[in-house]
Amino acid sequence: MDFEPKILCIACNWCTYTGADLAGTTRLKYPQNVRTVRVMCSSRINPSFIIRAFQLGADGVLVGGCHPGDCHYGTGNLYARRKLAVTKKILEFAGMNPKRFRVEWISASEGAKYAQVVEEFTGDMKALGPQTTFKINKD
Amino acid sequence: MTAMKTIEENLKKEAKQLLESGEVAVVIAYGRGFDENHPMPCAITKAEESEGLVFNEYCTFNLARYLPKYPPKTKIAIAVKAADSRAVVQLIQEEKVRKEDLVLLGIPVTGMKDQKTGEVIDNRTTCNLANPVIHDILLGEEIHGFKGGSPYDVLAKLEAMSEDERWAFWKKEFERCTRCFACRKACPMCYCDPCFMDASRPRWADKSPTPDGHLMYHLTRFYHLAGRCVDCGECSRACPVDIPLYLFHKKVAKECEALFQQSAGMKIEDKPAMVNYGNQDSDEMLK
Amino acid sequence: MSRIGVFVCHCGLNIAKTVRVSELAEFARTLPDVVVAEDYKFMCSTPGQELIQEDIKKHNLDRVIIAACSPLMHEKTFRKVVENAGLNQYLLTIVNVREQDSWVTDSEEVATEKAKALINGAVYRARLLQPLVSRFIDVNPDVMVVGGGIAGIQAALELADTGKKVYLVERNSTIGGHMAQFDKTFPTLDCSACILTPKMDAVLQNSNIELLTYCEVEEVKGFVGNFDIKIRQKARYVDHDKCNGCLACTEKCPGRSVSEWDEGLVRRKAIYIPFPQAVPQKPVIDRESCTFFKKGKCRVCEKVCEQAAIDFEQKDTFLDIKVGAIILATGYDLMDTKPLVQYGYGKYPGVYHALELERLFNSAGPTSGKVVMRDGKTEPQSIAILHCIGSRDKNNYEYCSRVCCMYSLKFAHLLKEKTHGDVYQLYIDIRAPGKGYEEFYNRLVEEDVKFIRGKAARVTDKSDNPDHAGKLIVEVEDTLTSQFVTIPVDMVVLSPAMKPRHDAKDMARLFNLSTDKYGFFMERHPKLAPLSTMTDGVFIAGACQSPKDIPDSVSQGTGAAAEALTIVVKDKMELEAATAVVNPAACCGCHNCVNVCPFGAPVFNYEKNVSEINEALCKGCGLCAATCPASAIITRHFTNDQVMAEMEGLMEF
Amino acid sequence: MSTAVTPYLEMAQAIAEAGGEAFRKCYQCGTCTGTCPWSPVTHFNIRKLMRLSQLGFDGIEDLMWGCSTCKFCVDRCPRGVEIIDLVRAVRGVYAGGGLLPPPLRAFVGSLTARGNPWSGDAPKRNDWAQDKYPLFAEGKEYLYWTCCTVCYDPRNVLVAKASAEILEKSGLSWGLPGTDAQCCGESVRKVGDLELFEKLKANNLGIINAKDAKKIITISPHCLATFRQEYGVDYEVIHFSELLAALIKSGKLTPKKDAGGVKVTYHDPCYLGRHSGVYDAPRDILKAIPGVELVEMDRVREQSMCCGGGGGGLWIERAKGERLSDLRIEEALSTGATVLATACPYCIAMLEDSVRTMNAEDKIKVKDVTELFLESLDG
Repeated sequence: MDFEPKILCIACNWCTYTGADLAGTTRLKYPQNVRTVRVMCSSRINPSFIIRAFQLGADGVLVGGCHPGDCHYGTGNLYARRKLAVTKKILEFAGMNPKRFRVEWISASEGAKYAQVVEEFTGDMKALGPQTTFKINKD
Repeated sequence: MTAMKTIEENLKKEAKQLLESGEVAVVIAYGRGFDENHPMPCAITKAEESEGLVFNEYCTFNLARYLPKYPPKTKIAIAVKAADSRAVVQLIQEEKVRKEDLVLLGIPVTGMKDQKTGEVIDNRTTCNLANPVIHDILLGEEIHGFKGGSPYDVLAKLEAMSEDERWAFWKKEFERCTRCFACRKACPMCYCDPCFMDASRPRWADKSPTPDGHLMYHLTRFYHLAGRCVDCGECSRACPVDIPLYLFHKKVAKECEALFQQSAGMKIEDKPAMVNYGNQDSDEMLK
Repeated sequence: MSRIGVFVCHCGLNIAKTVRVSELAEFARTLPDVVVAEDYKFMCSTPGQELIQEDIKKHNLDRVIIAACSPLMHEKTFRKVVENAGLNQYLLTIVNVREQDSWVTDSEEVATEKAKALINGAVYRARLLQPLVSRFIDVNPDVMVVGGGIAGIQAALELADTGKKVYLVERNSTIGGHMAQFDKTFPTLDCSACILTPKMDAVLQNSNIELLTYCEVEEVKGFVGNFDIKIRQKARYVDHDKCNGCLACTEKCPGRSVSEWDEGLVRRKAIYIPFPQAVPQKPVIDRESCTFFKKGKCRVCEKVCEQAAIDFEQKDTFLDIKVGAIILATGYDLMDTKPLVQYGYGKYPGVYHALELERLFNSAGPTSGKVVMRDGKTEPQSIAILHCIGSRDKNNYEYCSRVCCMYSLKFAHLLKEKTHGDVYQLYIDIRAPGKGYEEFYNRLVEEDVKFIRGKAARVTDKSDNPDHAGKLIVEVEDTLTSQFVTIPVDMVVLSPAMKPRHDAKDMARLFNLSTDKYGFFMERHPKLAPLSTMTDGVFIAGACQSPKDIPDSVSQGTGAAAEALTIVVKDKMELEAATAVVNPAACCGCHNCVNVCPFGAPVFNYEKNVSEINEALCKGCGLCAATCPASAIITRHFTNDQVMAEMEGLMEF
Repeated sequence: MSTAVTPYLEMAQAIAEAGGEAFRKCYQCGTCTGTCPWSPVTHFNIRKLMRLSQLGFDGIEDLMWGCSTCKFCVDRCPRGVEIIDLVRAVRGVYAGGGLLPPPLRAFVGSLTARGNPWSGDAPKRNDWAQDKYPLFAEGKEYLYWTCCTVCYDPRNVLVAKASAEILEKSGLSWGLPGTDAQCCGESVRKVGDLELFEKLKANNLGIINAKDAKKIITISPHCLATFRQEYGVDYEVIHFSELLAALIKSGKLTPKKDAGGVKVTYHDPCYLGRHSGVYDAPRDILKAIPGVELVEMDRVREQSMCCGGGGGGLWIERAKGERLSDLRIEEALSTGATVLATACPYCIAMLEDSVRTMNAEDKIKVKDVTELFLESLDG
């Protein structure tokens, strides 16, 4: 059987989550490997969440927020951008394939972009195979 | 470079004078430990205690870590080598201390020795500066012409590795961790009390020393020090199992400098990079 | 141990067509702590709601999970449902199995498996949810309006009419704003003064309005419902309590300065009122041009004042007020056209800008309403009106200033009426989208105004043609015939861009607003919340948001009044419940939260050496919590635990 | 027969792809045409060219050679359209079909065959120097890049000589390129022949790189703008006037001989001014000469009037009344000046021509600032 990656998406309430809803409303089809956690703002994302997600066995982590300048809270995603950029560098240096962590700005009107990003990312994760680096072996 | 002995004399003299005049209430510097080669951090409050102060090549501890422990507005004089001074600058940026409460006794020095090994500390494991970036009083002459090379050369080997190789490297290193927390105790920037790792809610990781918990602890700590680590190398020297933490800190510092055009603890006017954003920030940094 | 109920909605076939709903309910029953799981055709219908409420009571549920459409759709509905059944509304979790599941795949298998993972995540999260209670704070019933132009006047009057106390703060010595400078208004050609001055007077007469002219807002503290404002009353050197407005002082005053009100076309006295209908009708002394202040001697005004109202010793004073809401109606500045050397403003006396011409038309203006050149007597025989000067221009302001087309048409009409000259309009596009605007344009076309479609390129006084001697030559391409045209005229009128006030950025900082890329105040949402800002309780009206004409400014003034009223009409205000809170025992005093919060909610308590969050300002975004190294900040409803538990649940399947 | 036309979008697309996509931004306000120096004298209409290109309509061929790339319209355009790029693109698209006007054929032919537009023999490129001046060699500070025009055009050869003489007197370490130097390619680029431009560029870059020149002086503003903006390498390029102004300022060269109260007016070359932002250096030189009174014309600096020589205009014959240089001479005469100074070989050629055809040789002389300066230095 083909490998079906598990993808965790953390999406901000105002843009990316709404954009993902729009993808549904317009009946776009995309791979369902993605499971989404809704937070109010991409700036809520604690870098430890990302580490934790990989430990929990996520094969890829996708973070979605409003486009810089369009944050519902004004400047939240500008901080988030710095946080997540450094997070990515840390993951990479620790030995995590940086392709497994992706940040995208997807607005409430970009349902198609959401579907396309998920499709692309799922494809990338399929190609990379299972993430075993950080994953906690429960056995 | 001014002789260590002269620096020590100057330290005693200045400490005495500062305490006598009442300009400061405390002087944080070094005092005698169980022998010559093991001086200890020491804080004195009386002028006569200044005779007990010490400075020699084993005075490696970054004293800045003691600053946040004093009540706000305490007038403090503190002996600072290069990295120590950067830590002070960073603490000032973070409003943990105020510049106006401090008298910085700057010590330009190179060739410090590790108390554990007795050997000269490899300056590739530190920030590789000779002079304090800020001082009020200099205890020795500024050093000119000291050439250390880039503080990040030492990363080349790890950077050249594949991700899997790097993971194998760190996995092996972190496995030895005993969660003794000497690293965060030695760190001048780790002033959280309690540390996130000690919290019961949320429980970020196993309290028992499991490899998963080690990973969560160290990676999160590296993140918490992003844009703040002054590269003094204290964590690695403190580590009883010799995990080369400095390598990771250096890598994060290097990336932060490239991303945010700012080095930790260099300018009092800077805002810490991770609680700031800039007009030049772009999505390139997420690539 | 929680007692969780899971309710799976079919949404007709919307969900049930792809998700095997009964299998999903079956699955939910196997999860720890789930005591009941049911599926139903429409959970949002009355029977569906009743089913949930009955189960809550029957099974003594303390957590409810509803797998249905997006939470953005019906979360509010279902919150009411559980609340009415006696459960705290924050103990509800919505699982999105429609927009992000059944609608985005055709595979039953895939959709059902994903739904299971989502429900598992929700169960993990639900266990850790905490009941949250909304809190209420007292609301100050008063409102401050900043800016006494037409938008601000309108807002103040509307609010005062509802019985609310209004502070109207104006930095000039009179209210009225730009509208008071105009002679006629488009497209109806009403006399501007005739419709404005009664309103200005009404402001003065209304006992609910405290008019604070010659004042500036110095400091803004607090938050929606409870703003503390410090206002600077600039020294007038005239005691307005004593002054009876006889204006004898202004007649005798020897000091002179250019009249700002008349756009520098004439001079005014050093003690002055800007124009005859000014409100209040009491003068101020301009320090810069006052002979006494300059030379230490004079005091003529003091001598003639029977009320002994002149007070050279007067100092700026400060006034502290408390209000529940704020309306900013600070207006616009006209662009300075001097840097556009090709149009010769400031070089050729025959070149005027729009506000200068407005003053020439105005019967209370420097020429008593006669349109004459700067010599005060020559009537222009030909006039060219140049549109889009600095507007729609990447080199200056990219936006359309929106009112220039219409006032330029108005100019043309008035010039036709008041002179015998030929009038040319040099335009790119005529933008006349308001009520009665297109009709006005048509009327002007019939009034024999010469329309040339092309943006003026240059104004010069040099020409080879001896017939053009003494004239200004306007060079333009008539783009309709592709011909290069030179038009000899006496007067050139520039219609410059409306731009943000020169100090708009300072104002934005003062009130914690953002500005758009030009410097206009940013509205919360361009369509759905055009008068609100990102700062709760601060509203904007008129041209401070973007260029606007009078009808739009008035509408916005009224609208902003209504917006402000929604806050101050209530005694108490509900605060967001899902806010952040600091655990002081864990706070490390790093100031990170204070540094990053866009709303200024965290404040550092230097006594206790910890941060504290003002929940009235907190919007619950969670930025502070993610920035706190000590995990000392708890974002209610999105705590670290809750988010990580949900992740764990999701990743199990 | 129907007179209806249909948009020819393939043509519009071809123009866009050739580098003219900026036309999409145009909202047809006419600022460009109103600003265009040609508007009062010809039927060239840049806005119309843009419009025709937007929809691919016929008529482009009739308009496209009118532009002298003076950049006035670009600076004024409220939409920020890079209009010159469009001109270049339409010329490229059409000239690719063999539609070059005859005078330009000779010019392009000479460039192709000899590497200069003046049908000059390549080996004779440095004949003007009569072996008096050094050739550039590695280690020298400045490479003095002489324009083909100052090498071959008899009038402009005087400028070459004057400038070289000044360099000799300055004591700087400098040298001329060898006879393998070719035209910078500016004009042919604007005429739309990108292929030939790239060939010339490759040749010249080869020379510069081989000799490791780090600082280049150009006498032609056209070379200046091309080196700076199109060659894309990291050496310093300055115009002769900038160097000379700096030498005067630092006291290395001091003009002594009094010019005797001569009124001089200065014409801003488009490629030195609007294209390169150099307005003050030539004026500083003139002001430094004792006995020179600088009087300004109406249209100067950013608003300067084009001589008509750019964008291939130098090689296009125009009827009397259609020459911008004639208008410029009239404007210069109206200031009462007896010398019209400028700092571009093309401007000199165009203006000198007008002075002759207008029989104004007695009233006004056209001079390069270097010539004027050298006269005052010889004293």
